[in-house]
Amino acid sequence: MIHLIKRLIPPDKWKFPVLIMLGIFFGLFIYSFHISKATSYLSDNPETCINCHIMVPQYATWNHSSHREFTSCNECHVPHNNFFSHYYFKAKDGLRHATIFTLRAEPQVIHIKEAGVQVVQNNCIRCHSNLINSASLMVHNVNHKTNRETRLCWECHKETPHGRVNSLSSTPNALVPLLKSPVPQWLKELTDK
Amino acid sequence: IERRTEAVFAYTPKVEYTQWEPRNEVWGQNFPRQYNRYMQTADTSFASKYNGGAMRDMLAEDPRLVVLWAGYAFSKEYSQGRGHYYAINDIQNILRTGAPMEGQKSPQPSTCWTCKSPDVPRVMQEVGIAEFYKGSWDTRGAEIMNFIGCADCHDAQNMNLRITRPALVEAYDRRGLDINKVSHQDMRSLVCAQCHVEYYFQGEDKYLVFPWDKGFTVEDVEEYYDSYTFKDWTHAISKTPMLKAQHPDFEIFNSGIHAQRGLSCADCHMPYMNEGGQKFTDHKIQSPLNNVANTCQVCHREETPKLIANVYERQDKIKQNRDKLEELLVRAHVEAGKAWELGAKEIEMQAILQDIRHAQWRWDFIAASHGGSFHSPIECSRIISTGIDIAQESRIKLARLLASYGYNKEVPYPDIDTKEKAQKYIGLDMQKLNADKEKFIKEVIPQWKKQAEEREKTYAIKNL
Amino acid sequence: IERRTEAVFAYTPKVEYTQWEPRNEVWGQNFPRQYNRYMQTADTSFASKYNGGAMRDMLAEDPRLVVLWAGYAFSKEYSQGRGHYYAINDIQNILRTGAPMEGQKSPQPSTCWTCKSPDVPRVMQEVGIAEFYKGSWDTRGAEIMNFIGCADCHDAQNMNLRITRPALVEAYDRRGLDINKVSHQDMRSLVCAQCHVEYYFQGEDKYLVFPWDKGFTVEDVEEYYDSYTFKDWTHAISKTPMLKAQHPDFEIFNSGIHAQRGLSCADCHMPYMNEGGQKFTDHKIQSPLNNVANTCQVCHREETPKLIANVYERQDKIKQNRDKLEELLVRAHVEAGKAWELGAKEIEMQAILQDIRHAQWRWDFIAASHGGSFHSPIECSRIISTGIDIAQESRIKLARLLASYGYNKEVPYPDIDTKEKAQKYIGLDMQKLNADKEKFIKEVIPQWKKQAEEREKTYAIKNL
Ligand code: HEC
Ligand code: HEC
Ligand code: HEC
Ligand code: HEC
Ligand code: HEC
Ligand code: HEC
Ligand code: HEC
Ligand code: HEC
Ligand code: HEC
Ligand code: HEC
Ligand code: HEC
Ligand code: HEC
Ligand code: HEC
Ligand code: HEC
Ligand SMILES: [Ca+2]
Ligand SMILES: [Ca+2]
Repeated sequence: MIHLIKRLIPPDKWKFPVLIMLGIFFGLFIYSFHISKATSYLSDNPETCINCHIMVPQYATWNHSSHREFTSCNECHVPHNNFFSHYYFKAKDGLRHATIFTLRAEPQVIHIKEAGVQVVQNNCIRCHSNLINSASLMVHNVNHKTNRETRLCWECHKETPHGRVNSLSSTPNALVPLLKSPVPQWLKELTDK
Repeated sequence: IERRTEAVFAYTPKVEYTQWEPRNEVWGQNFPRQYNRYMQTADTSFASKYNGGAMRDMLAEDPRLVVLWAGYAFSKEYSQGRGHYYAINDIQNILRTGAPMEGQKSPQPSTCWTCKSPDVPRVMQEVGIAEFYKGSWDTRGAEIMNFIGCADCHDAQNMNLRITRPALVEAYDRRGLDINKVSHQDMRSLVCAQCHVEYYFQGEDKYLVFPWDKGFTVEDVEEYYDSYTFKDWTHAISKTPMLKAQHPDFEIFNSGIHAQRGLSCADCHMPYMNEGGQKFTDHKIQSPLNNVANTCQVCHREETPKLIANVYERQDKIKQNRDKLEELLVRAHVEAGKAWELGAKEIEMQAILQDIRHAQWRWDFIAASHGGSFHSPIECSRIISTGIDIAQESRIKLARLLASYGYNKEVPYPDIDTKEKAQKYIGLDMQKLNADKEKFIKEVIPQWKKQAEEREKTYAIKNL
Repeated sequence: IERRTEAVFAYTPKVEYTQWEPRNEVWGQNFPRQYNRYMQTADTSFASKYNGGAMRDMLAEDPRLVVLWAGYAFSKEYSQGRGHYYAINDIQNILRTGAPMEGQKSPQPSTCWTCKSPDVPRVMQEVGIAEFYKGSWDTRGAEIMNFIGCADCHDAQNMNLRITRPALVEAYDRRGLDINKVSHQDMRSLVCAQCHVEYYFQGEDKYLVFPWDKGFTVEDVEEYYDSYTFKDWTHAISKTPMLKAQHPDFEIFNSGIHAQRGLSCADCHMPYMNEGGQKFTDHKIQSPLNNVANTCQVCHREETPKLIANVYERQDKIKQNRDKLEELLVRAHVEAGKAWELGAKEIEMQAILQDIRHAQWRWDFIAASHGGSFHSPIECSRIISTGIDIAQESRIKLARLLASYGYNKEVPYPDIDTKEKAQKYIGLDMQKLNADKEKFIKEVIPQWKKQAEEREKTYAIKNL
């Protein structure tokens, strides 16, 4: 272990530049962490999802759906089976979204990925299992549960909760609480020139 | 306050019964929600523009049918199907099965029972499949008494969906498919495909066969029948070796967009419903137009009247040309009749009759599928177009042939604007048919019922 | 890093120009994103099964068309339309407009320019509507030089969508509708309805009229033309007073499910796109099959190949019967020709020719609408069915008539399996037509271009 750390410590004459570099990297990291409001992603507040306006159509449609009262984005889009998969999935997804967003590579029409489909499906079931499964038939028939749960809920409940039309521009004039810019006014004024 | 507990306590099996228990009311004791809704198929109060649970006399609504089916039992009586509740009543009462009594046999075979009752798999278990089909329809009159029900679609052990009709399994086999390996979603259509399909009776012993060996399209099935030179009957006027199409709803449905998007019959005809905090399958099998909210609107956000209008628009557009084709077929039969009358020879008529056969087959494929015009409007419309072309082709040939026999003008269209006129035109003695049937219903049916009651008393049921 | 500002629209106009500025590149300086995409309509690399931006010689793909249009300019040359970029090139190069030079006039009227260029509203402003349509096509050859563009659909002041073609406004007026009171979503189709519609030239002065007074269906428009005893031309073989249908895409689209669900043309042919965070309308107007991800998939979750297969399936099913109808029409024309040859009288032919007129009208309505088979498959299929019926009806009458003149057998089908054979069959001298056209393109077009360049130099543009 110590050996390992030793090997990582640069030779003396490099120490100063490396320190400077590390400082710069660390600063940049803090800066982008701040500017992208990454801290907020640890929470379940739907408004954090529209940190980046790309998610506005989904926010707007959710916000007009009956699920608004009970269900945040993460209630559906992040696993709830245990603490670890909850945060692992969140981080994995969040980082990919952020990367694609920063690279401006987002498609016009975003589709949910296979992994996400399973997560959402499981969450529908998590909340509604009492309704969709009959306890009696489960006693009776080992297939009852899988029969009821393997078909995607939104094959039928097509409009739950995002509606049918799906495009970055599908809710052009939606009034959503776009977060305030984290860049201080003075900095903007300086850089605007 | 918390109604979830309802679910847990709702189920206490009340009875235990055998795998082939035919009586719905017995199963119903264990599954009252499904049973109560299933019994609602008795409801005849809903009529849509062309379908619904009401009784509709199709020959009265459209007397041309009588002429198209001249020489065949359908020209005597034909109604638009209604709820499963009536399956036994209707087959007993229809003139097509005749009045088998006083030593007379029914003109129909036992095979006719196949799609009418859970007594069918019961008896098949006992006597064997081929044996079941044999003999005339009255042979098993006392055996088949319960209308279509739970045992037709469910495994008594675990309520899984199951296939109880050999014809479907055999048709799958011949296509090299294993019906035990289909998905659950497929089963939600396949239980219906046991009955809502085109069929024919093969050979002397009237073995029930689904003609799918070459495929499911109207052309595939036509080719299948042609390769056998099979015919259902010979037309009384034109002497055409005819094919009768029967309710190919499953086949046509599969060519439509809803099937392509993965829907099954149950999605629209047996939607989920919600009662007491339980989502269960609505067993009131009926026209979805009587329940748009739980069927269409689960997927489509439009208003009920708009969705119904969508259905009617499709049905109307297909009906327009189907009606036209019907008229052309009446003309073709009558013109062919005229040609025979003038002394036309077999060899001169051959190509003409083949055209008439094919054209009416295409017409019937669509006319017999009561849901088809909605299930797959583009395919239905395509088929009707080909039918019109072929019907007219036969009439062009007939015009030339008639001219060669010195008759070079339009053959008059018969006066058939009511069912009565049409039946008279083809020479049916309706009075006798009706009188006989009435007597049969009064005298024979009650005996059959009594025998059935006696038998059913012996079935083993354990109250739990 | 911060992309929030992207949500705010950044617009700094670079130039100021007048309301009728015809040059796209001038507008393009202010709206480079739309302009750059619009110029992409020059792309001819995409061909779908039946459409796409590629050049397709329809007469070569289907030589029967030559016979159906015998005696009419379309039998000389007809291509499937391609990108807006080519509107001027194509109308200049097509044999239909002839080779007007050395004192010769074009066989077509000036009206032909109407849907090809933003120079049209410019000149109409100057000379008046009726005046614009007058005279032969070459009259305005030097005036009309810019392909379809911004000024055709947009108000220069505010970029609002606007209607620039009087024929559409007048058609609305005659139906008692005010085109200024439609919704924005309607405008996203109506700008296209200026051109992608059935039309005809009224009277001696070839005034452009959309025949919608009695309605939009094929039957309504037929009735409209019949009530005028209007004809586009007389068929060279059958002497039928014919109707030519031209691209009724707007009319047919409106009868389909997508229109009923509120879609507009722009939803599929000009979807939104994002570039650098800016949302804008994709001005590369083209087949949506070249851009399924941004069109269909906005509403449908299926994979691209599946959606494309859905389109092809509809097109195939309609094409099957349209092809059949085409063959029947060739036969009808040829059989009618035979009847004339044998001495048939005007009065004997009247009903027959009326049938041929109606049947080909229905065929053409579908054939000319390149998107119709997808836009409204059920309606297209319905129309083809009626066309087949009527075509065959004419042939039944012809069979009787021919028999009465002693010709009682099939009239041989002509050998027309290539465009060349078909054009020879109807007696076209293609060599001369092509040679003349080539000369015209080499000698006259450059002069027109030069005049246009000179004129455009005088247009007022202010750089900002
Ligand atoms: C940094 C900007 C940004 C934020 C914040 C963001 N997203 Fe996304 N999201 C994107 C982009 C970009 C895509 C498209 C990715 C792709 O198509 O591969 C996307 C795609 C998705 C998808 C569909 C693709 C998949 O992975 O299945 C889901 C679901 C989703 N986001 C949910 C959320 C939720 C829930 C939140 C809030 C917790 C959120 N997003 C916050 C940018 C973001
Ligand atoms: C009730 C459950 C539920 C909630 C709450 C929910 N979603 Fe979704 N989300 C879904 C489902 C289901 C889909 C898949 C839709 C489809 O494929 O048709 C989906 C898909 C998406 C997609 C992919 C694009 C698409 O439409 O396929 C994004 C992005 C997304 N959701 C973001 C969000 C955001 C952001 C929130 C909160 C503002 C949110 N979701 C709340 C169920 C939910
Ligand atoms: C966190 C719990 C939760 C999750 C996850 C959830 N729901 Fe719900 N859902 C609810 C509650 C609570 C209601 C009742 C809302 C009301 O009555 O307004 C509801 C109502 C509904 C309804 C009836 C009302 C309507 O909008 O049509 C449907 C259908 C439904 N949910 C389907 C789904 C589907 C499909 C999913 C997964 C994509 C899902 N739910 C995920 C809690 C949840
Ligand atoms: C085959 C189609 C279908 C599928 C798949 C399906 N549902 Fe449903 N669902 C229905 C129908 C039909 C209803 C009854 C509609 C009504 O009562 O308005 C319903 C009702 C509901 C309701 C109650 C709505 C109410 O207001 O009473 C909830 C919640 C629900 N479904 C959740 C789910 C969930 C979760 C899944 C996935 C496991 C699912 N559904 C899968 C068809 C479906
Ligand atoms: C997408 C919905 C949908 C699906 C799935 C569907 N149908 Fe239908 N069906 C309809 C509609 C709508 C009608 C027309 C009802 C009317 O006219 O009243 C209909 C009519 C019928 C009828 C005539 C009903 C009557 O009232 O007499 C039968 C029988 C039928 N369908 C059988 C089937 C079978 C078998 C399947 C599966 C192979 C199936 N349907 C799948 C919607 C559907
Ligand atoms: C055992 C044969 C059999 C099976 C299995 C069967 N049907 Fe039927 N069905 C019939 C017969 C027979 C009738 C006509 C009864 C009559 O008119 O007397 C009928 C009638 C109907 C009708 C018309 C009802 C009305 O109100 O007019 C519909 C709809 C229907 N069936 C749908 C289905 C569906 C969906 C399934 C599968 C879930 C199914 N059927 C399974 C034999 C069957
Ligand atoms: C393969 C299954 C099958 C067979 C075999 C069968 N039927 Fe049916 N039958 C049906 C179905 C399905 C319907 C409902 C048709 C509809 O959609 O209206 C029906 C409807 C009926 C009806 C009520 C409607 C009417 O036509 O008046 C009668 C009566 C009937 N059948 C008698 C018979 C007779 C007689 C035979 C033998 C010649 C027979 N069935 C053979 C499946 C079958
Ligand atoms: C024509 C076919 C048919 C008949 C007859 C029929 N069922 Fe069903 N049944 C189905 C289908 C299809 C389902 C849905 C299975 C699924 O989706 O898992 C079903 C589901 C069920 C279920 C499972 C719980 C639920 O509601 O989804 C029970 C219990 C049931 N039926 C009981 C009965 C009883 C009792 C009868 C007789 C009164 C009966 N069924 C008659 C086709 C039928
Ligand atoms: C389980 C979902 C579901 C149900 C239930 C359903 N549909 Fe559909 N419907 C679809 C899908 C999926 C499509 C194909 C278009 C698409 O991909 O959105 C479609 C297409 C259609 C179309 C256009 C196709 C055509 O023929 O032009 C009509 C009209 C329609 N449905 C009406 C109905 C009606 C009426 C009902 C009830 C009888 C119904 N649907 C029930 C899912 C459904
Ligand atoms: C729902 C989507 C949709 C809408 C809305 C729509 N179209 Fe289309 N259109 C298509 C498709 C798909 C095709 C077939 C393309 C192919 O075959 O390559 C097509 C083909 C066309 C073509 C021939 C294209 C070519 O490549 O040559 C024209 C012209 C056209 N449409 C015009 C219109 C007009 C005008 C409207 C409005 C009145 C309209 N469309 C509305 C989907 C649409
Ligand atoms: C001023 C007349 C005019 C207007 C306005 C117009 N078009 Fe066109 N369009 C044409 C002509 C002419 C062509 C054929 C050009 C050629 O082939 O040279 C064409 C070709 C097309 C094609 C075929 C492109 C290809 O790749 O094959 C499509 C698709 C199309 N138009 C759609 C539209 C839509 C959508 C609108 C409205 C948003 C519209 N057009 C407005 C005249 C017009
Ligand atoms: C009302 C508008 C309108 C008028 C008037 C009009 N066109 Fe067109 N033209 C169009 C449209 C729209 C298309 C594209 C058709 C398609 O979908 O392929 C087109 C396509 C064309 C094409 C390219 C495809 C082909 O046919 O080879 C030529 C050349 C053409 N027109 C010439 C003419 C001539 C010559 C006239 C006068 C007889 C004329 N146009 C009158 C709207 C019009
Ligand atoms: C055939 C018709 C047509 C032509 C030609 C046309 N446009 Fe458009 N344009 C549209 C339509 C439709 C929209 C969408 C309007 C809406 O939805 O608000 C649009 C929108 C726009 C917008 C608004 C922003 C946006 O992208 O939605 C601008 C700017 C624009 N066009 C510029 C141009 C320029 C520059 C040209 C010439 C190079 C041009 N247009 C040619 C039909 C046309
Ligand atoms: C803006 C939404 C939207 C767009 C874009 C769209 N559709 Fe649709 N589509 C619908 C609706 C709505 C229906 C009607 C069924 C329903 O209500 O779900 C439908 C129906 C259909 C159907 C069934 C109707 C039929 O003809 O059988 C097909 C297939 C289809 N669409 C394919 C496509 C294709 C391919 C494209 C792209 C060229 C496309 N759609 C673009 C909304 C859209
Ligand atoms: Ca019925
Ligand atoms: Ca094209």
